[in-house]
Amino acid sequence: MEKNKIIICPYEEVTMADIHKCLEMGFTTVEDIKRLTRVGMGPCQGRDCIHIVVDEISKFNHIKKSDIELMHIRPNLANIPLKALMEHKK
Amino acid sequence: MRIKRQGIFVFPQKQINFTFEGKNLSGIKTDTIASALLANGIFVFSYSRKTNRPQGYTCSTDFCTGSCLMTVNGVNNVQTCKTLLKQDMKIERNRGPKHVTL
Amino acid sequence: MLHYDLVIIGGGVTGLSAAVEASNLKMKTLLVEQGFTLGGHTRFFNEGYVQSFVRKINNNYVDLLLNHSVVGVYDDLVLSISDGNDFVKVQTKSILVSTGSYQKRISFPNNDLPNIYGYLTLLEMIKLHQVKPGNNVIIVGDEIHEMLIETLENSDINIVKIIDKTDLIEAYGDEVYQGITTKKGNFQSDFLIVSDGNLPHNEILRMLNCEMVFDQEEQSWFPKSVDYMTSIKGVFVAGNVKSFKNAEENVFDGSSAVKAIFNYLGEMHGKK
Amino acid sequence: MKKVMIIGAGISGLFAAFNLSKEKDLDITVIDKGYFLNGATGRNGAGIRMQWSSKLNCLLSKYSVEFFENGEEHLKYKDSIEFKQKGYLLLSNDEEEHQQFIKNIKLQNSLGIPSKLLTKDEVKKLVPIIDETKFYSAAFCHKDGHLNPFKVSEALFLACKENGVKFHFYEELEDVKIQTNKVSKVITSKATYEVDYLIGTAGSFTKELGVLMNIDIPVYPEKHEILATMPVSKMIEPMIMSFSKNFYIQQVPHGPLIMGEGGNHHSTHSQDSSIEFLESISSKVLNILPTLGDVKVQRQWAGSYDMSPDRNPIISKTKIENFIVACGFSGRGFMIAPATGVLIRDLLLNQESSIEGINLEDLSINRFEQRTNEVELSFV
Repeated sequence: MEKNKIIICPYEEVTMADIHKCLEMGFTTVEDIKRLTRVGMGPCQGRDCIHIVVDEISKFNHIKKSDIELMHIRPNLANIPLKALMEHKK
Repeated sequence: MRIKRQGIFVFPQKQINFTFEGKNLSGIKTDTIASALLANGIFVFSYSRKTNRPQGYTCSTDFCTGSCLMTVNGVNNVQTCKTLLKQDMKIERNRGPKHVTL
Repeated sequence: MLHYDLVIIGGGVTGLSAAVEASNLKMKTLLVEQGFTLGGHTRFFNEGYVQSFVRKINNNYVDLLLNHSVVGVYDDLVLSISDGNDFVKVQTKSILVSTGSYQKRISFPNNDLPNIYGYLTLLEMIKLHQVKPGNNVIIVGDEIHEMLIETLENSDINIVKIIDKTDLIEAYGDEVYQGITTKKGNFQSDFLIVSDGNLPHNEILRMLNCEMVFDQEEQSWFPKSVDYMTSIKGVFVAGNVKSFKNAEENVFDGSSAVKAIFNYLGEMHGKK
Repeated sequence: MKKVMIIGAGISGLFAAFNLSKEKDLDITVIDKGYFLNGATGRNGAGIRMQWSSKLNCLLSKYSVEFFENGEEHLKYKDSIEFKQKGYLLLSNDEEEHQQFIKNIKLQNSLGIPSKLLTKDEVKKLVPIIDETKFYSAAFCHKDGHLNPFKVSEALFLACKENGVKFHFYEELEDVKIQTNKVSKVITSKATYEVDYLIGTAGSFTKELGVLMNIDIPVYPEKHEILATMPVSKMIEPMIMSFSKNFYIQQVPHGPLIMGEGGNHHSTHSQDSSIEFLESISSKVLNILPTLGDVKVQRQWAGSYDMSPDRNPIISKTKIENFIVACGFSGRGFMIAPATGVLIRDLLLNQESSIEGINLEDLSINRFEQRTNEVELSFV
């Protein structure tokens, strides 16, 4: 299967090949893989992709999904223009 | 492509004209930009930044995955799934990387 | 900054029944819904049911923000809300997270091709916008809702094939999706639907650092809660984001959660 | 084999491990209490600048810029660390700040750093979208820039692994055993290690590490916030920064604008974002770059500076003979890390500083008792 054509995150263009590269480097958590691949850094915050990353971590390392921690979610969950934020201050 | 018959609903059919990449097209009152484009058979909404892969309409439920972002009346990165279609809108794909023009 | 007793996040049937209960209890409430219309997934199947709740919401007590999302949650339950253009700042005494669930994406080569849709995306197109991407479809996934099949049939969309997830090898197409390669051969269709069940929409809860527990059966994370309150004080949860159930159960959940919130706010007030 | 344990796998710990791993007979283990880059390294703006007010910082950053210029080669990294030298544009707000710029540039030029004052016309040419009425004067150094903190860290991680360094994540230091004024054992949440050297590169948490050994390490955290926008077309080449207005903004290669603001002076390890930051930074930025109003904020986050009393780094031996600390970077731990790594090696090998012009005494933890150092003035 062509791993570089399986798109995990269409926004940051992270592929299954990128995820597997991290796993092969020895990283075992969602937060690690997020920082190394940018998966989950797009506007959707991993809504569409993190469950796939969790599956792969689980399969690769033979660990239970229940033992894998999800990543922390940061604001914002949708995009706000700078001018709206500024006007609010006024 | 529009659905012809659909249960008990009666649909408003007021036509809204807009352009996509210079082409004259039309939608209906209940359309978002995204649904009007799909109805007109336009499926490629953007191209990915790094590898230029075509991207279509995917998410629908907010939490933008970025693929439906387009340039509307000169403003880039507009979420076409969350924006209602208006008369005479000028809609284009984002040029190159997703960007804003200033 | 706006002030509320309760902010309900998500206007599906859970959030709607919560808003009705909040109306009855005369709580100053804000209902935030990301879509253009109320009713969440239920509106695709049973619009009448949705409207029966909408009618009972008392506008004297409940403000409604459509097409808006809660985008940030900060200290002391300050929320930022936006439609992508504006910015609304809200301070609330309690939050009810009733964000429901969303379709699961699956991974296969070229899964990003245009004209591959999640089943909810497609239902939204058909039911809310009367749009269909083509006349024939292949469906892939492990959870295929009867209502999806019925909707496709009513829309004159021919189901070419239903494919098991494990048989799928890849999708192919030049610019847009054209067909799939499977272990049982190649098949073509105008578009592809992925229907592999749902995941809870738990991002707000995780932003709030609510304690989450993995559910073996659903293979996903749900918040710990006691009488609808999560591990974070003042943050309550109801509906599918709490645990997967049917619409009637979610309706019960929504109104029960608001009763719990009413008691909580009363206790808080008593303490002052 | 001498056993070296490094506490903290951020950029300073990585550079320490990288430099030591090139020495013979050292068995190096790096532990970190969380995921890779959980601390300041994974949260910083990753600007690299040489325009400082003190000689010490100028020299440390100059050394590091030269390292990063050939970073891929030094680290044998196949990818790019994305070091873009498009300069730092510093804006002054009044005559007093302007005079300080002149003083700084004189010092910087004497050390071979090519900074200079720019006229408003030159600034406008460099950043066409800037409102030139909103600042007093500007200084610029074209060799400054920024890089990708994740790529650099990955490159270091891979280079260290190649050289035999062991990494343990999610392993927390719990105690140390001291014998005859030396650390002999390190007890973590997972194991006990015998050590010949202990190196503390744990950012603002290094203070807590010192407590275990009765050493007062005078560092404290200061929360800083950053936001990133959606990617936009190229519109700002240099990093733009104002010390007096307390903000910076830059555009990273794949398009997003990154902007940040100074600390709120509450000493806290908190990494919670605030809504006030969004409001405050947007008005500061739009004041000077008024056409950015439609750019959308995508994400915000917070992290800690590890502050020292004179805003200068502590890279030093301690009263425990085999314990070396490197912390108190006060917001420039990332940009001077190549120098930090070399100086830690020098301390461990008991040799003089191998960076020209740097006296290890100036970085010593003892300086706070003996004399007052020159306080760094150029910071956000």
